[in-house]
Amino acid sequence: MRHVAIAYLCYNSNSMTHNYDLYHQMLLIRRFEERALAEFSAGKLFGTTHAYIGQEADAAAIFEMLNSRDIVWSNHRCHGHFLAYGGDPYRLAAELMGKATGLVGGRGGSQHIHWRNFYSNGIQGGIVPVATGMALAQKVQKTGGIAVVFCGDGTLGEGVLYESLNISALWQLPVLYVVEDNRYAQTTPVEKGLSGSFRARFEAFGIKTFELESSDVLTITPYAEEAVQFVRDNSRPAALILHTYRFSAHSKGDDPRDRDTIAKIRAEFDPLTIQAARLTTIEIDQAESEVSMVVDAAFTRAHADPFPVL
Amino acid sequence: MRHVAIAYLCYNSNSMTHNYDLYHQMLLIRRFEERALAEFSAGKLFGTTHAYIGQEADAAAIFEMLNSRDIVWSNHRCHGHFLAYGGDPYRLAAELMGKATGLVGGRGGSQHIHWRNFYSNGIQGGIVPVATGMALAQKVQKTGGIAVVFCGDGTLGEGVLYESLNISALWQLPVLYVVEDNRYAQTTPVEKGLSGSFRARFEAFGIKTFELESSDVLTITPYAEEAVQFVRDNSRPAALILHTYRFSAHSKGDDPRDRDTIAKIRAEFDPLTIQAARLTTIEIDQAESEVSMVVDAAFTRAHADPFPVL
Amino acid sequence: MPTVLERLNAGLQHVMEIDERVYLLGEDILDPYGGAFKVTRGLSTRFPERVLTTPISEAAITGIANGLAMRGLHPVVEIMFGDFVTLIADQLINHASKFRWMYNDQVRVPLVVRTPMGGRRGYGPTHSQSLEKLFMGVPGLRVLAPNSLSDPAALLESAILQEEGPILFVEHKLLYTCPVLEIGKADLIDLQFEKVSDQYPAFIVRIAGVPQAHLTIAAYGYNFELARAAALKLAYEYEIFSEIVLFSQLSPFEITPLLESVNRTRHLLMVEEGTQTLGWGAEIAARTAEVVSNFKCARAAALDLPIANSKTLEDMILPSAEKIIQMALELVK
Amino acid sequence: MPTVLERLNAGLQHVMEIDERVYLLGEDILDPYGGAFKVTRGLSTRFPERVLTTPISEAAITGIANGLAMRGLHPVVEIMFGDFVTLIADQLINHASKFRWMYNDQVRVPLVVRTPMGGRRGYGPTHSQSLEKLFMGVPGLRVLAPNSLSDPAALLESAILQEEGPILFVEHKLLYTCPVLEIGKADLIDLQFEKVSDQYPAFIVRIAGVPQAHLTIAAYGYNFELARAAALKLAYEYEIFSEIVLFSQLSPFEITPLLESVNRTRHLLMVEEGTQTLGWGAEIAARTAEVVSNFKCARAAALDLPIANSKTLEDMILPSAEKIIQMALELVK
Ligand SMILES: Cc1ncc(C[n+]2csc(CCOP(=O)(O)OP(=O)(O)O)c2C)c(N)n1
Ligand SMILES: Cc1ncc(C[n+]2csc(CCOP(=O)(O)OP(=O)(O)O)c2C)c(N)n1
Ligand SMILES: [Mg+2]
Ligand SMILES: [Mg+2]
Repeated sequence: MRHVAIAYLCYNSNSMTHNYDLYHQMLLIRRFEERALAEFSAGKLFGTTHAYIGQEADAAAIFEMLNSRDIVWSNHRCHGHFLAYGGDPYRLAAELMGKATGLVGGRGGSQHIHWRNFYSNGIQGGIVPVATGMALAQKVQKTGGIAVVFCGDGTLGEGVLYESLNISALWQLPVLYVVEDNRYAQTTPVEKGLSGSFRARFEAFGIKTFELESSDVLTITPYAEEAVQFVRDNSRPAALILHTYRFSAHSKGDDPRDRDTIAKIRAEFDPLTIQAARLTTIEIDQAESEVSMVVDAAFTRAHADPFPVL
Repeated sequence: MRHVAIAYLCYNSNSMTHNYDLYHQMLLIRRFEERALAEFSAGKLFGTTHAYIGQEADAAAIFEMLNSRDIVWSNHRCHGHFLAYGGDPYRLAAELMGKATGLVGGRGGSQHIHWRNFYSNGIQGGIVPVATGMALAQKVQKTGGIAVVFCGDGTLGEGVLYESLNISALWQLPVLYVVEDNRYAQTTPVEKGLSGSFRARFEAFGIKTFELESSDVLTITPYAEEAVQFVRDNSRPAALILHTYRFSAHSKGDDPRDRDTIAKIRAEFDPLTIQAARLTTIEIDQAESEVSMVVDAAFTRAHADPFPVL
Repeated sequence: MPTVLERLNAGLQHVMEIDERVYLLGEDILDPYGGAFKVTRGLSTRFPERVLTTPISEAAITGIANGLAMRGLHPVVEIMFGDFVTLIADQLINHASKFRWMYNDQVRVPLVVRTPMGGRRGYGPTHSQSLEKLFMGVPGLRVLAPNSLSDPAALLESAILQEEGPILFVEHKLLYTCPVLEIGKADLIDLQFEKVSDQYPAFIVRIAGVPQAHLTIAAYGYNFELARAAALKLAYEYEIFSEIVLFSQLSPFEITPLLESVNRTRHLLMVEEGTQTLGWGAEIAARTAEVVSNFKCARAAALDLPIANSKTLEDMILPSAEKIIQMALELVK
Repeated sequence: MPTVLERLNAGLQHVMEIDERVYLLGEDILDPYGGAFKVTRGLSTRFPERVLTTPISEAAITGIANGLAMRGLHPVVEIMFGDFVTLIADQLINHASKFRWMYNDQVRVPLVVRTPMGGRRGYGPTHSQSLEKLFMGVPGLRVLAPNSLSDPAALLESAILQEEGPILFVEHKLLYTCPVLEIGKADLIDLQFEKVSDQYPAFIVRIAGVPQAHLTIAAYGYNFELARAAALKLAYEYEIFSEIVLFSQLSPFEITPLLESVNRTRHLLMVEEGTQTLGWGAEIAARTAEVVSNFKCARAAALDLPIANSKTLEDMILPSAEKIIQMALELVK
């Protein structure tokens, strides 16, 4: 979300190309998540986390299209969305640690964060009507902003989502429903969780739907742009269905999926590898060193912060 | 439901033709509902009721296709379904009056009845997963029976319905979802309650869908037959969407709809008028006298019954 | 004397007039119908843009209102029957009520959910309950109930405009047609009133010119009507003198006035229409027992059963003035 | 010594073996994962036809199980986190719990909903609550909670096979790894146990060889671990002797053993992890106050706040052995 200018995003000043920016964005998410997982494994973090590894292209593409008036609702897997929103990795790290300096003072933790127009909550589906209501607020307040809400494939199991689709279509609300189908809900493959078709579930309510399978950020970008623009221009809901893949475990460990399959998919589907092919070695190295500095600084600083009291 | 032989259904023995039977069935519902409404107006009944007037052809057509192993879940507007199921008008009348002899001893009243494999409840949408679960029971118990659940157009607003569709399609459960679209949910016209399309909402889950607009019982019958047969033969869910019309108020009075419009629609859409055209005057008179005897006996007897105690 | 219903309607109208951030959402709330119990009648005609009739989607409506509230609007949701609050439990408990605290005090959620509760209309097991107790004690949520003694319009207006957090506003169906009482008039001539709390008024109601009370009756909402009738009869027929502590705010609530009363009377009778177990009265009893160590108490509540359709059964299941009297006699004997 | 988790798993396995009407439904309950907390591990491998992994649809799963139960099967639903019971409130309250009575005793609904509650795992505001109190007092519904003193397998088996009505079976997350206690062994050497109720056992736990207790501690589930530690410390360090009344059945429940204890001790401390207002302890206090007129009581419960993610805050919000000790000292002083 380039409209939100934030000091720590030092890379912006060094930014060379759009391709570089996108890579940098995705790499920040990747390294942040890897660090978080490593800290959990090392027993330095407590609680839980849900890594966005493999899905970075979705966030990078979508948040490019949003501006500061837009509202974003994210779910349990919110770190990637938050970082792409322009959120501060240090304050997110502090929140993961339950520190007083965290985004919400350590009260929410990994799944329950809020900063500016970005919100997340850990109840699957429940955020969908809330985001829909915020779209109504955007409309009646004539802000020009839209609301965007992220759901996983599994979350299409929750009924309140359909209630919301019905209403947003009836009332013509500027809300974009983004479905990130990473093929699994926790351990449940999409075939066991979803009958029928993703697309039809939205179209049944008269909601304009965009769908693609890719982890190439440049492939996703035009869809994201079209979807966002459709919602913004028409004050009507749309759905953007992104078929992607999750490389990491659902939360911290305990991944019952076949490792070889994951490795094989990762080999051709890793959004970072795909995007790296468009950069020079120098660019790649520079992104790596910038990002690792930012991530390391975030976690190191957060570790030193105090815990909250009531 | 011809397989359920019940003593009070004296007309069966007198039954002359299939057309006569269908008319008789629908007339029984009509006269029962009219009587109930009249008794409410006269202050003889207490509580509430939701008349099925105008929709009789749906019940008449569907229940013809069911047998005693099948399970039926109905909603607030359940009298017509219950009578077409072969239920005793006397025990229904007693239930409306809160009598000890009522279907459920006066505990449930108009909306909450149960007899044999027929159940109803007054929470919109909540019966849909319960019926779906009973379909699963039918399947694992290998009864050969199916489950049928009735919903109004407005009830497509409730999320738990979609949760159930998803699961019944995934698990291939023998459940028939019957939507009676009577164009209104209480006072809300379907245009204000539903976006998109009826049919697409079921097809989105991969559910086979049958749809028609008619109040001619003979037009509905083949659809009902096909739908029931599909569910029975394939052990898979189906939807039967029946566009119909409600001539009476939502519950007892208080109908904000335009009277002339209702009258106009009724003139060409009344299922009784349509079916009467296929009978002789003698048949019509006979049906009338049989039905009015049954209904009158039901209410008179029920009035004399005692109230329950704890 | 206007009825409670008229005052609620007037209150809604007033806040919509003075503050255009107020939005109403609910099923069948448009004119000419104006809602199943007519509380919103006339409003869609006057404020067509801000009265939104909704599909039958209690959870989503509440979630949508939640979103509106967080963006600075003042949504008021009508849930047609209080029995359906089970469908909005997740939005109230895991969303609206948590957000402010969980987001470290950075958001406000001025959401009001209004809903009619209560029986005696013969609506049967799914349309007669008093389920407000499910939401008492939910952190971050306030539960209010109007009564006939203090202006329901004022209570509702204050809930809609003066609050920063979500509110469940419980209207008893039988209260709608009750006239708002004018202190000192009519049947109130025998009663004295002490207002013991302000924004959400609590009252101590005493019978004029009788000896010191030896029974405290705690009540809210419609049950004040029953408690009042019982108190008068207890005084005049049985010479048992009581004072009623009447609450508008049910959760969280200020117990002090009640404690003071119980310290005087040593007998406490809680009256509520919800089922007895873990009802409002349980919290009252617990709060009292934590502070007062020598008192007797009892609860006049619904039996722990569904509410039957049949009037005879309903009468046996729900508390009545007669039952209150019987329990009071038992308690103070 | 097996853990509570192992016993629950064994209990499920046993009922599935002996009764083919038992079905399990829940999210992610298939092997090799075996459920988020592994209570169902191994079962889908042994009984693939009867262990049904579901979409993320808590309301529909519960409704489906409800339908199964009414047709003579014995469904057991796992709700992955107890926080999500808000989503099944309508199915439990307006459907499963009402059907038997409302249909005039003509149906049975032997449905068990199992779910883990409780905090201290750092899961934050939507994955740490103890929401069972929402369902206590719901007519027709039974609420049970295993503990480490009586075999959790037996409790669960009895809930699944001996019951005709719906049950909410509340498993505390921290209890899973607790060993099932062997009376007379290890850390229990100092304690005496009196079983005071059978099918869903209640116990009075006393410290051996100390004077007559003057404090009654009421507890259930995991909080028995805290209460036990507190009771021992209170005895050995402060010479305050208590007896713990430990419940397995939370609603409805048999209060007599507790009343007898309070009649002996005159001091009652309720321990629970849910938020204090209108929690289980409120009903205990009310029931006691209705019968015992001279006693002191207090509640050790969670503060009326959401449960923070941060461990420091969580520790301040939830009750602990230390807090129980402080409150006990305060109460009996
Ligand atoms: C109401 C609710 N049910 C269950 C869960 C537990 N849970 C958390 S994430 C998750 C899987 C979600 O799958 P999906 O929507 O595909 O998102 P993904 O994790 O794949 O990003 C589940 C079941 C929850 N948080 N909320
Ligand atoms: C959960 C729930 N919400 C609202 C209601 C109140 N209500 C009863 S019937 C009805 C309208 C139902 O409309 P529809 O589904 O079209 O059925 P119809 O009455 O037209 O047969 C409403 C809103 C209810 N009973 N349950
Ligand atoms: Mg997924
Ligand atoms: Mg309708």
